[in-house]
Amino acid sequence: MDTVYEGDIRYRQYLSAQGKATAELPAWAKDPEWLTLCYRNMVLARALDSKAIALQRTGQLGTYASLLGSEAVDVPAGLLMRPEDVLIPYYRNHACQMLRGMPMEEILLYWGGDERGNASAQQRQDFPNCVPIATQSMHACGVATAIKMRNEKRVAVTFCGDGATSKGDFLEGLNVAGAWQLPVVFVVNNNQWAISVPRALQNGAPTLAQKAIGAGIRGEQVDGNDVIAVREAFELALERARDGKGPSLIEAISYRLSDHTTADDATRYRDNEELKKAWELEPVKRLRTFLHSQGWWDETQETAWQEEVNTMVQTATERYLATPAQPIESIFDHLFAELPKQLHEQRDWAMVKAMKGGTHHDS
Amino acid sequence: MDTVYEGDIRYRQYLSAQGKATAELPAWAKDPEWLTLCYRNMVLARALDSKAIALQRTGQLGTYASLLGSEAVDVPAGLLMRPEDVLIPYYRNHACQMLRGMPMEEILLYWGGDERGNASAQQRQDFPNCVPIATQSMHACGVATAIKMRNEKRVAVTFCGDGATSKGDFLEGLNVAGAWQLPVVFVVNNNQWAISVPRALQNGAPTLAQKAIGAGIRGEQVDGNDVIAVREAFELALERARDGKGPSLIEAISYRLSDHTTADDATRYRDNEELKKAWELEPVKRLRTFLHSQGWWDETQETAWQEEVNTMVQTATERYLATPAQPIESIFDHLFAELPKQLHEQRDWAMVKAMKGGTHHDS
Amino acid sequence: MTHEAITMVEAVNLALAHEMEHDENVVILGEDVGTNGGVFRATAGLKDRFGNRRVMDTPLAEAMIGGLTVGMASQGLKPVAEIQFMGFIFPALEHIICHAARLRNRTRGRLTCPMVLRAPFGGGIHAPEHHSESTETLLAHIPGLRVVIPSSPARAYGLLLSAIRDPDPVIFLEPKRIYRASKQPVPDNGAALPLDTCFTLREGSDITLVSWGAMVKETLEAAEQLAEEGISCEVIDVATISPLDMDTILASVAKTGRCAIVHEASRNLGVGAEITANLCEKALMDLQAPPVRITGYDTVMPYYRLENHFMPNTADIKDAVRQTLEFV
Amino acid sequence: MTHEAITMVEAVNLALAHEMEHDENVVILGEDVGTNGGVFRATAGLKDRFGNRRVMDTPLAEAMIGGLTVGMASQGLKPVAEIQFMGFIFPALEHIICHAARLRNRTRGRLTCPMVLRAPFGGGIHAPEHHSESTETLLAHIPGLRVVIPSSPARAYGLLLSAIRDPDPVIFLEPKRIYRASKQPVPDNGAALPLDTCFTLREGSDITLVSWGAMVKETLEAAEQLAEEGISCEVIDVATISPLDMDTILASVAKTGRCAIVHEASRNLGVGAEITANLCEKALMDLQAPPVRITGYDTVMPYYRLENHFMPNTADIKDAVRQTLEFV
Ligand SMILES: Cc1ncc(C[n+]2csc(CCOP(=O)(O)OP(=O)(O)O)c2C)c(N)n1
Ligand SMILES: Cc1ncc(C[n+]2csc(CCOP(=O)(O)OP(=O)(O)O)c2C)c(N)n1
Ligand SMILES: [Mg+2]
Ligand SMILES: [Mg+2]
Repeated sequence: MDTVYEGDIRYRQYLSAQGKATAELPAWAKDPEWLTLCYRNMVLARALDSKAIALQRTGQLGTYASLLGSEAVDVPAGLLMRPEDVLIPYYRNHACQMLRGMPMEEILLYWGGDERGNASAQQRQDFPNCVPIATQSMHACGVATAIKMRNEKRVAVTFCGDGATSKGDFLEGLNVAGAWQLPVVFVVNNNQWAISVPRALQNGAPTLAQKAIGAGIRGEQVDGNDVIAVREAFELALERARDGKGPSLIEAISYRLSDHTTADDATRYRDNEELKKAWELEPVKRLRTFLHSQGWWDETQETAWQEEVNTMVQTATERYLATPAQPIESIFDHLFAELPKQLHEQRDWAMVKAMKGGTHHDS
Repeated sequence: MDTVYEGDIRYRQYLSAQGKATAELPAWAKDPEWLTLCYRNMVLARALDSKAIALQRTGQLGTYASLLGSEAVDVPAGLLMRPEDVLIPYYRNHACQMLRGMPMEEILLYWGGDERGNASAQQRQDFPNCVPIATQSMHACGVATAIKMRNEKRVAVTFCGDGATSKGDFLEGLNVAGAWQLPVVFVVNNNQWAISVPRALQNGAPTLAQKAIGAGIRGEQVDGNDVIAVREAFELALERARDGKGPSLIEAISYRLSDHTTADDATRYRDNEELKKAWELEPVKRLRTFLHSQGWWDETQETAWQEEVNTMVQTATERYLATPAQPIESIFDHLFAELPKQLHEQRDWAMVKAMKGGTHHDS
Repeated sequence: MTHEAITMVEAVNLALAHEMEHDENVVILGEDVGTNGGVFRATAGLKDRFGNRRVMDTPLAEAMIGGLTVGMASQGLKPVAEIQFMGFIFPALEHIICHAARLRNRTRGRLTCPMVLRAPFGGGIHAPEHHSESTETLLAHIPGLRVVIPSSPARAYGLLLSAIRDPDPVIFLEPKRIYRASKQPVPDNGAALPLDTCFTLREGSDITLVSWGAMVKETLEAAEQLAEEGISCEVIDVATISPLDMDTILASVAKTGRCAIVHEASRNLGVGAEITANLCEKALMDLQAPPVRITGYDTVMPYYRLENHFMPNTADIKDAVRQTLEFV
Repeated sequence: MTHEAITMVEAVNLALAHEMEHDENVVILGEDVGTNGGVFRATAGLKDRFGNRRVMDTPLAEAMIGGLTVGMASQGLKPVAEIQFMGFIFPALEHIICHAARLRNRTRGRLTCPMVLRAPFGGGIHAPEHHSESTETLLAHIPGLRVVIPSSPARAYGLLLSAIRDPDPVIFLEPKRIYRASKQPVPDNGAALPLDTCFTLREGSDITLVSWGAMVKETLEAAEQLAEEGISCEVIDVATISPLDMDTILASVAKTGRCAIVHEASRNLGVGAEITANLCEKALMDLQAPPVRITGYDTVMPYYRLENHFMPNTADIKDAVRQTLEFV
């Protein structure tokens, strides 16, 4: 029998759980600048995350999906993408969104149940959070098709979870990306759980990255708690896409340190021992240890930055909380470019009902 | 970088286009019985196919999907599956259906626009033809789930085309088959075209079989014009599934020698040279040459069998043409186990309209 | 047998357990239905009790859930699949519409599809996007399906039993806003409720109020409050929205001469349209006033900060009823 | 500029070519739309003329077609996607409903989705299973979409131009039974037809006949034949079934007092239900007889040998009109 295909999947790691180099570091990692920037943003993202959870617990925010444990997947992407690239996120990419220019108060506004969280000009052409699992993968391919058709040097970057890799949209997306050699990067944030369903129940293969093989595209696995590995993998994928060399799939192995969302209780299905072990691998401490060991960061800087971060998050929170609700007619006014005549009456009713004395006043 | 996965895809072939052995033949192929049986059925299938096309051309059959060129994919499967196995076909598996017990007149009845073509007891639990592309892949997984749950030694066998491998259903099916290690065999009849879209536009990988890799299941490629290769691959896959060793994907490389269906005109998009070359690879002649070379088949047998086949097909055709249409109320009577009261009135109207003098009489 | 008061989601759980206990062909599949017991706990405890062969956590793929269910049902299992939220049902529609609803018809009864597809739906719990829509029309329009929506713990129990026992596919939509809104004693006696009839929850003479699902709560409240104003409302819970039992509604309107239909779904082509059309066709002479629909708007369900504006409330129903009664 | 008489499918092709010529952002994608020119030849010649960057044969995956289209539209392209037959639209519904219809609303106008999704639909050509259904309700019910159905070559041309130019998603359903049923001169002048109004095709005083798509043919025929019996029918082609222009229909019924609605789709929750409901709510006092719906049955569309029984015909329409006129 002839061999008509051979392939493999590699795993990339530079920093051990203890923050020690496990391989020769890339040249850029010998410079403190990028790594400390990365670290600062990981800390900021985590602070925003804690605040969001606190707001949810006190009834000031809706169901919220924590990013705890995916800081090292998100932040490098946010730092490396160019403004003209397009982010097509899932619902756990707040850090990347923030780095792409989305003000923190808008991130909160979104999770506070308000469409204006998707509306700011700073978001440029980035897609809003995507709730229907894996559908964003295909939007990314559509964006990449437009980019390719126009011969632009831009990249569509899309994220999803490990669970999402089971859904047709993700797989159809990989397939068309391969068939058309689209300038798109798929990042799977494999945080090991899809709500209560562990990675092993999603798929029978040893890696998720090998789903790239069937689509004829590049796939690799990286330690998703190691920002150096993530940057290397991501930069390569971005460059290739930008140079017309086709799509890539990056499986970043992280761990969901939080509940799935604030509506979930992971203790119902997840072993505490596993969680404890995962905390030993977590990305923020790992990077801090490395920075300390290089002499690029110290306790004073840490304390100062923590304070600064708290102020930033507090300011954003205040702005968020001070944002009045949209008027009811907003639900009509963005449905179409121009409101069809058929809806004028409904819009009028809605406004009357929302007025003082109306049946929906203050509801 | 560590290698975390390695895999390959092999291609299986025993008979060259000239009907000569290209590898050591399996033991069973040294015996004439199975191969001549296989040949006879391939000839029969092709005769039925020609008749169906003729019926369509003369307005006696609806749009029909020819099996020309996939005889060697279908017939071994039909011969090797056991009665208790379940066939979940697509719309180009008439030969397999016939071998599973479906009378030829029912095959014609189906393509003649009559649901009774799916109804005979001989079809046991086999699924009817599936028109929505790739959806059958998932039904096969459902059937296999039931089989596995009950610890039965049965196999779900499903077919689809090369185009179908792009659709989420196929890919989600592979994925769950791998995750649950289901007793299912996926056969891709890669006849190189999905209507007018060539294989190369569907997918960027060198083989379709490697889609198995992402699902963590066995995948292989076979020469789909070579019944020996197809039987070997298929038998292995069936046995493994029956023994609880999990699913397989077989990509059988054939060629669609016909138009896509009788509603299609392939000359609009397909090069005649390519078609000519494909005829040189075709499975029936290849097997006949081999049988001749072994002294297992001669011109006299051929002529006698052709005659017999024509009679069988003619008899089936007559039965088909003599089948009166179903009464109109049949469209109500199989909708639910019991007709809901809400539909009685509509059923009555329909019957009145179909009566002499009614608005739909003889329509 | 429990006579304790239980919530609707507990009633769903009770009915599932009852049928699994009595029919080994009943199996459950879906996302997070196993160890987690469903994100709303509808399947809580069932995996422990019946094992992971009969309570299956699936990979995350709704088309696959739909397709697997059809395949399983064709083998004589009675799969009860959960779609985590109705907003995620769309990928499964091809299997529901092209296969589940047609397998019996397509094979003239040789193969059948005795399955239930459960999905929580509707607004009012301040949920993320796509978790609050009411798109029951998309299923109710499809011939070959039964679409059932309970409005109380007891009806959830009895209707779900029927749905599971039914030899054909049933879509069972659970109004999650009232999953835990009230408790009711529900004897676990295996007594099913019929899928071919509306339930008259309150008799009245001035107007017929027709509703289903979560809005039955507001509808009953409105009826109660209007009674204090001397307005006598008959309240009908449609329950099985397709095939639709118009007989009960027509009989009621023949008596009251007026009708208000309340649903959370958008107005345009909501099930209220079919009911109103039927009234117009079959009861034109009975109608003393145009029927009125009290519904969601023909807009996207707003993200949750404004969702209560979208959903009709008790005051809306009362207003509409009063206006209808003023019509001469 | 051609003044030759052309068929509806040629008119579709003409409109596509016109917009591609005038707006480089207009691109076409779908299965077999390239070299093959579409299985019905709607895109014939376009790949040769505009190149395979603008006319793209996609892999076989409808969810992907839906999703790609949304992504492309968000970048300011104006993709016109073809779903080969409406019976295969279901996998694309998640993208249509959850994304195309909502992108503008979700981002408060930051991103928009100016796309067209074309699909041939309806019965009557003796096609295989799933090639003959009329499930326009599933799309018409969704807020944020326009759903347009032409009934003649000229309207196909003018409405498709509008659909492509529209800044929001439009579902353009093409009744394939009349793709080649008749010819009409269609000047290729780029003149669009409005998407917010019904078209009154024939004036009359005794009854209003409302229809769309392929059934407009039978409806006009019935009107013609009834005229010989002295019955004067007004005939309205709805064309854009959502958002629905009831004004035109109400004005007509105010005049005629009677209404018959003809559609091929199943009756239950067909668009006829919404029209009838509106008549009941807004024209109760105008109605001299109950409106009547002449529709497909609430069954699965039968496989083709019986399909003509399912589809209303001219005689059915005439019978229903006569009965309505007899009502007193
Ligand atoms: C189509 C669809 N089905 C189901 C859901 C409900 N749901 C939300 S998140 C989630 C799990 C996703 O897991 P994964 O892809 O691993 O991402 P993670 O949340 O772990 O980052 C599910 C089932 C959904 N949002 N969309
Ligand atoms: C979901 C769906 N989309 C589109 C079609 C129309 N269609 C029928 S066959 C076909 C091509 C299938 O090609 P392939 O899978 O290679 O199978 P083949 O017919 O070549 O054997 C298409 C697009 C369909 N039947 N179902
Ligand atoms: Mg996950
Ligand atoms: Mg093919």
